[in-house]
Amino acid sequence: MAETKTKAKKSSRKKSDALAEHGISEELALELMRDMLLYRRFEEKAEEGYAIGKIGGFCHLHIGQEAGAAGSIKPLRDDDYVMSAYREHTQALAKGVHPNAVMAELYGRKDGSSGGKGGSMHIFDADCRFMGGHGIVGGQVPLATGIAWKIKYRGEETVSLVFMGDAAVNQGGFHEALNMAAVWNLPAIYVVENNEYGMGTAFSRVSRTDMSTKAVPYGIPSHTVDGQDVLACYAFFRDLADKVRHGAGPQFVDLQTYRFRGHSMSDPVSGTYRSVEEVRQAKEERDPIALLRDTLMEAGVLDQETLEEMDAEARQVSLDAADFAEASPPPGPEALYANVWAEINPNGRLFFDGRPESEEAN
Amino acid sequence: MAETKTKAKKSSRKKSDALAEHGISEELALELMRDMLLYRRFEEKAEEGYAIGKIGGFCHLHIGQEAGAAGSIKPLRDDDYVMSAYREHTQALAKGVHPNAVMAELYGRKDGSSGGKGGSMHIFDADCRFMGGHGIVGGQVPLATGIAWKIKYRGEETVSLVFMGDAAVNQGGFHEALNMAAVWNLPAIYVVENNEYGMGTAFSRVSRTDMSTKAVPYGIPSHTVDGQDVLACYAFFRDLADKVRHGAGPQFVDLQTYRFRGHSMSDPVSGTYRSVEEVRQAKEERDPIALLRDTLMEAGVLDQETLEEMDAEARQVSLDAADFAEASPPPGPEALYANVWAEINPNGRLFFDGRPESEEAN
Amino acid sequence: MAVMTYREALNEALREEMERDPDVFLMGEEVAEYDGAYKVSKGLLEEFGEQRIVDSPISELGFTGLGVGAAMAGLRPVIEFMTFNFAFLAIDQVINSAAKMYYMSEGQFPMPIVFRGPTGAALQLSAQHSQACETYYSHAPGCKVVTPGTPADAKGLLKAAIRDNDPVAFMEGESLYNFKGEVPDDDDFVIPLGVADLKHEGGDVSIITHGKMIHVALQAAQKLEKDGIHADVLDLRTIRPLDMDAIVETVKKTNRAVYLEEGWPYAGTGAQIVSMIQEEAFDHLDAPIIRVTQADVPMPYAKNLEILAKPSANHVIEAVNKVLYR
Amino acid sequence: MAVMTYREALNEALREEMERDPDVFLMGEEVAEYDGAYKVSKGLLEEFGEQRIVDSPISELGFTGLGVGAAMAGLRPVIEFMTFNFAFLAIDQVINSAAKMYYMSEGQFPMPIVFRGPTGAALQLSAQHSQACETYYSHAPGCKVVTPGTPADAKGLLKAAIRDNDPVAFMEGESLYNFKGEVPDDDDFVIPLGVADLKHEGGDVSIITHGKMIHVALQAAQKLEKDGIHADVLDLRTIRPLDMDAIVETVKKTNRAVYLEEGWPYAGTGAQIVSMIQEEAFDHLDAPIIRVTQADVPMPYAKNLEILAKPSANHVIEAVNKVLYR
Ligand SMILES: Cc1ncc(C[n+]2csc(CCOP(=O)(O)OP(=O)(O)O)c2C)c(N)n1
Ligand SMILES: Cc1ncc(C[n+]2csc(CCOP(=O)(O)OP(=O)(O)O)c2C)c(N)n1
Ligand SMILES: [Mg+2]
Ligand SMILES: [Mg+2]
Repeated sequence: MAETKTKAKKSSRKKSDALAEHGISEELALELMRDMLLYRRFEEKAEEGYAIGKIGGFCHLHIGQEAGAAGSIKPLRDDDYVMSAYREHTQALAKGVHPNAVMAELYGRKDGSSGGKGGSMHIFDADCRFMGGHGIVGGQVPLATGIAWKIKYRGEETVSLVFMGDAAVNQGGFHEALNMAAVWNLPAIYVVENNEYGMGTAFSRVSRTDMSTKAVPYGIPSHTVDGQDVLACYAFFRDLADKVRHGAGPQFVDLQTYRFRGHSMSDPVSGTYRSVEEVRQAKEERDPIALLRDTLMEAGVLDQETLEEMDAEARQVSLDAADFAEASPPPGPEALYANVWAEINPNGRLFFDGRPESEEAN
Repeated sequence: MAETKTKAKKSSRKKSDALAEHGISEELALELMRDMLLYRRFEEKAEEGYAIGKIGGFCHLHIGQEAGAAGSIKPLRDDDYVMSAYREHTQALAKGVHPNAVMAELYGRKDGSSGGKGGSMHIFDADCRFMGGHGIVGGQVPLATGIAWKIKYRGEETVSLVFMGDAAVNQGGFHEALNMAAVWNLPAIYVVENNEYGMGTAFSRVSRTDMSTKAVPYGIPSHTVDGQDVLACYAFFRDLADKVRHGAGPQFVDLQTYRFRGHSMSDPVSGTYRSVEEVRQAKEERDPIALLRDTLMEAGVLDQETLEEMDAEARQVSLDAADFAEASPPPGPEALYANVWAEINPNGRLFFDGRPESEEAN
Repeated sequence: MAVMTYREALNEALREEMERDPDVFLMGEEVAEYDGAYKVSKGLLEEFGEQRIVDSPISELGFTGLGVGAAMAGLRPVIEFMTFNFAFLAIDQVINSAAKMYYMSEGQFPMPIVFRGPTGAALQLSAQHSQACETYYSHAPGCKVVTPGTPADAKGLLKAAIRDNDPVAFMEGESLYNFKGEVPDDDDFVIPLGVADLKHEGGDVSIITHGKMIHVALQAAQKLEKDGIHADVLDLRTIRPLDMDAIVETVKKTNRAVYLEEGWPYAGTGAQIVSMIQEEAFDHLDAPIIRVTQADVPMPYAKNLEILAKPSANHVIEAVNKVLYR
Repeated sequence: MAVMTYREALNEALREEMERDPDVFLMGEEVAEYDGAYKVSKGLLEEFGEQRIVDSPISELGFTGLGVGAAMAGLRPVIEFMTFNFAFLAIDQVINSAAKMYYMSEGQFPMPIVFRGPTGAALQLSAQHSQACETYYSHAPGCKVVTPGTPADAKGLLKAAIRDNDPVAFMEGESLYNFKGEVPDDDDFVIPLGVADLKHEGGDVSIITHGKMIHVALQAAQKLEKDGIHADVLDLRTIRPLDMDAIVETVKKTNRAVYLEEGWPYAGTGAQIVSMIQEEAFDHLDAPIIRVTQADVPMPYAKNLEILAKPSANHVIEAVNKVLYR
């Protein structure tokens, strides 16, 4: 089985060689910096929105995990598909969904990417081929496999990339999906954002083995990638997507990362399940933005001033998104009964609550 | 991972050494012969019963796979638990359920092991710790894991052995269960009766890898056993059960076998999915009863006359079982509403069909 | 009109819709090489190849989810459950993904997918293989439920279901597959969802039903005729959408109704229909509506018990006598 | 009487039953180290240890099946679903294994297991996290369904459910966990399954309901009082077994009824109850029974839409006015 596992190259000894090693231009590197700053500031803005009651329900932030989003989605083509679970705001941004549309969705407004009906866990954008935003742990894995099925069915040269958390690999649907992807050689990339915990449960408490074993029964190649190193991620996914779109078949990626916030807004950052010290250390040593900053500064590609400009821009975009969301109206009452059914059959009743509004929609 | 996989020793070069090699006495070997003959004749009787309309529904025969039942269950203790899917008649016999009770169940009679309510797919016997008889492919795997949980919970020294077909490993529940068994180090033995086909689908068409990879993600030791060689099976399971009852944790066994009949009584023995020739060859080369006969005869432990006596006895027991079943009355109409609920709460209605009988049961 | 079996009618519907639209494909256990566990897909592998007629592993949750994902991406999957009994493993993907996708994405992802296979009891398959599953699918908005009882309905409704842009649970009857009937020749013969069919006319009492129970109802109606009682037998055909107009019409005519269904009573289809009739035709009812259902027990194996458990024409007649206060 | 929250009442019930019977254990996601996603199991790990308070992987089908198997072997598992929304993944083991085991084995394997967790909507959790799941469990014979609305009911009924020898789906309300109420001190305080509770007396109309909707019903009843309308508010507490006597009694008294439930209408609990009332108290009805339910749509996220979607006291009052022909 050894040959089915590869380790993405670690950023090399000298930081200044990293760009060359990964075949990443200075421009691209700066763009990745800009992207990650935006994700960070955007999520902080969402955090604020939640604190002041503009955002409700569950809200799962991606802070600390930004390199995984930028590094895996940015190398994809526009017509590639990306799907995720409920910690997906930044992934939507990476796939091109407008920050305004994402923030308005979090606010539950008409101009949100799902018209305010989906919320934080259900960001969708058909045009960007961002396929959600799903709330049942593991539920997206068969769905993304179906998208890969369609790609093969139509003979297209795109890929279906799907994110899941480390806890999702204990769901049966994950196994069923990977098996089918292998049997039919589908162009699917399964990415575990392995942040070491599912809510308050350390992965080692719910698995005897490490992540790299999980695709073995399907004969799917398994890759381990440092999810805090955006350059390594980018290079890895660029090459992987290229192979997959040319017939290499399904791939499994253990993207090793760490979550800097609580599981959702209602959970503490640390607690009985992980220590304050553990989180502090991770923030200090594994912050993907700080890591890229250091690399780029050492390489002379970035200076403090430019960084601050970029950061100011990221904050501005996030602020604008919040203002946009605030200005967007809530969905009108008629939205309640809209889009339950794609096809209202002319005969026969479809709504049964006996409320007058629903009778109109029917 | 290599160390987690073992191959059960193949019967040795000289057949006459087989008993010594496996530490099996002549008496025991003859008993295994008797058992397998009974399973064969019993299933043939069931086949007859089905042909003449005494048995209805689905009826899945175990013919060709007898060594797996005798070789894995006979070495167990009475207080060990055995659970299976729907191809379980002979396994029930092996665990001590009386042939009369099994046949009466197939006939749908009052004296059946489930009072005629379960039928072929749902043989249960609490006293014998034969835990069914389950019809949802893979559904028994979590259940048997729960039995192993109880063993550990109570600190008992028994094991929970569960059979499944090769197709069942593609069910998510299989994976979820094995993971939990590993995490909690449960005394469970997972036995795949790998007869190469799930209905009309060859295993190789629904899996890219071979069976021995399927428990790798859980760190569960995987064993491959020749399921047509009852002596090898017996020795293997004897030793394995011993280890498991003393804390070795869950085990996965690929028991390689072949089904001589159609998937169920309504399916052809061969067809588009496997050739007449393939079946003929398997019957010729891989019949567990013929294989044991040859070994024992060569070793001078069995002669033709004894064999014929044993076979006559097996036929007689099966015939008696059919007679017993025939003589047993169908369940009375009052049985319809009996045992839906273990506890009829004194207040409140539990039956809602408005039929007078159900009101009485309530 | 050609005479054909229910099985052949389904097969024709599949073939015609697959010819019509290259995005339609069929996936499920044993549907290809084996021609389907109940031979509904006979010959289709040969005609359409293995990309469009696909044998799946036994992974109900997985291949259902795969179908839903393929529908999100623009295909029109037909997912076969060998029987709906096994679909409990997959229901999360039907309810939480398929039925809600269009709504939570504010209309971005229509869900043109059909889940089909037999529901309810065949002969002596006992508890885990004999369950009528309508309630599990009709309860959730976003999922349509179709239950054809005759070859013509099977064909016309399956074609409509495949063309529909919402998820449809298309529930067949194992015991119907060999049932023969006339089917219009027109290869564009489509029966719109949501139109009930009055399969027997009478004015004294309304027997309302769906799925394979239509045959039990017709049997009862024939026996009742001999007794001078003329029953309307209304076959709903699709239970979501529901042809409430047809229901109210027959009840207004007869003022007495019996609901017959194969499944269990508690929160079954009958409960819904009865509840609606009393809401919408209260003043027209001369007697309480009575439901005839399976005995409220898991299905037993023994032949005699199974017969007792299933709803029969005699049960219907009893109920009719009751609502007629005879 | 002590005043405590619904959460504390459940916690006490668990603690007392675990002390009473060493075969009772609790398994689910985050129930141990994390004290439960909603803190229902707070402190229990410390008291009972990790063999009896067990954090499971996210494997709903697997750990549900594990519980059912443990029950077959004689333990009395309490399986926590973080919410019943996630239990769709596990429903095969509830319906096909737990609910049918006793019957198919002809009484050899009782199934003393409780599946518990919140059902229905909390606040803005949107479509996949806001579903009232009663229908999926009450439909099948072999499974009991309990829906407590107050701290006292939560405690007394959970104790009864754990002691019961049948599988029980015990459905809580996330929005109730902080709700406070009086609970008897007696640590053998058990409320038998199948006994409804008349939580407000009046003679003009019957508002029948279950689960967290009891509070909406009581709100409506209070408002109606000001209008001079006196409502019976009957809390079913357990919907299977069902206290039909209490239902018929209140309807005979008032002759008018409204059924209020949190879930969707089609084949919901209300459909069942309405259908039974018209069967069993037809002559006592002066008006059709009206159901008040969630809007028949998946739950939307936006705050304003969610409020519109949920059944409210005003919806109940409207319905009451309708059955009173006001
Ligand atoms: C089927 C299901 N079970 C439980 C939950 C509740 N839940 C939401 S997220 C979560 C933890 C998932 O952890 P992981 O997969 O590691 O992803 P992460 O949150 O770390 O990104 C749980 C238990 C759910 N949404 N769906
Ligand atoms: C969940 C589920 N899906 C489908 C079926 C129908 N079915 C019954 S047996 C079977 C094949 C199983 O094959 P395998 O696991 O290899 O066992 P074998 O019959 O060979 O002993 C199928 C598809 C079922 N009973 N349950
Ligand atoms: Mg995680
Ligand atoms: Mg097999």
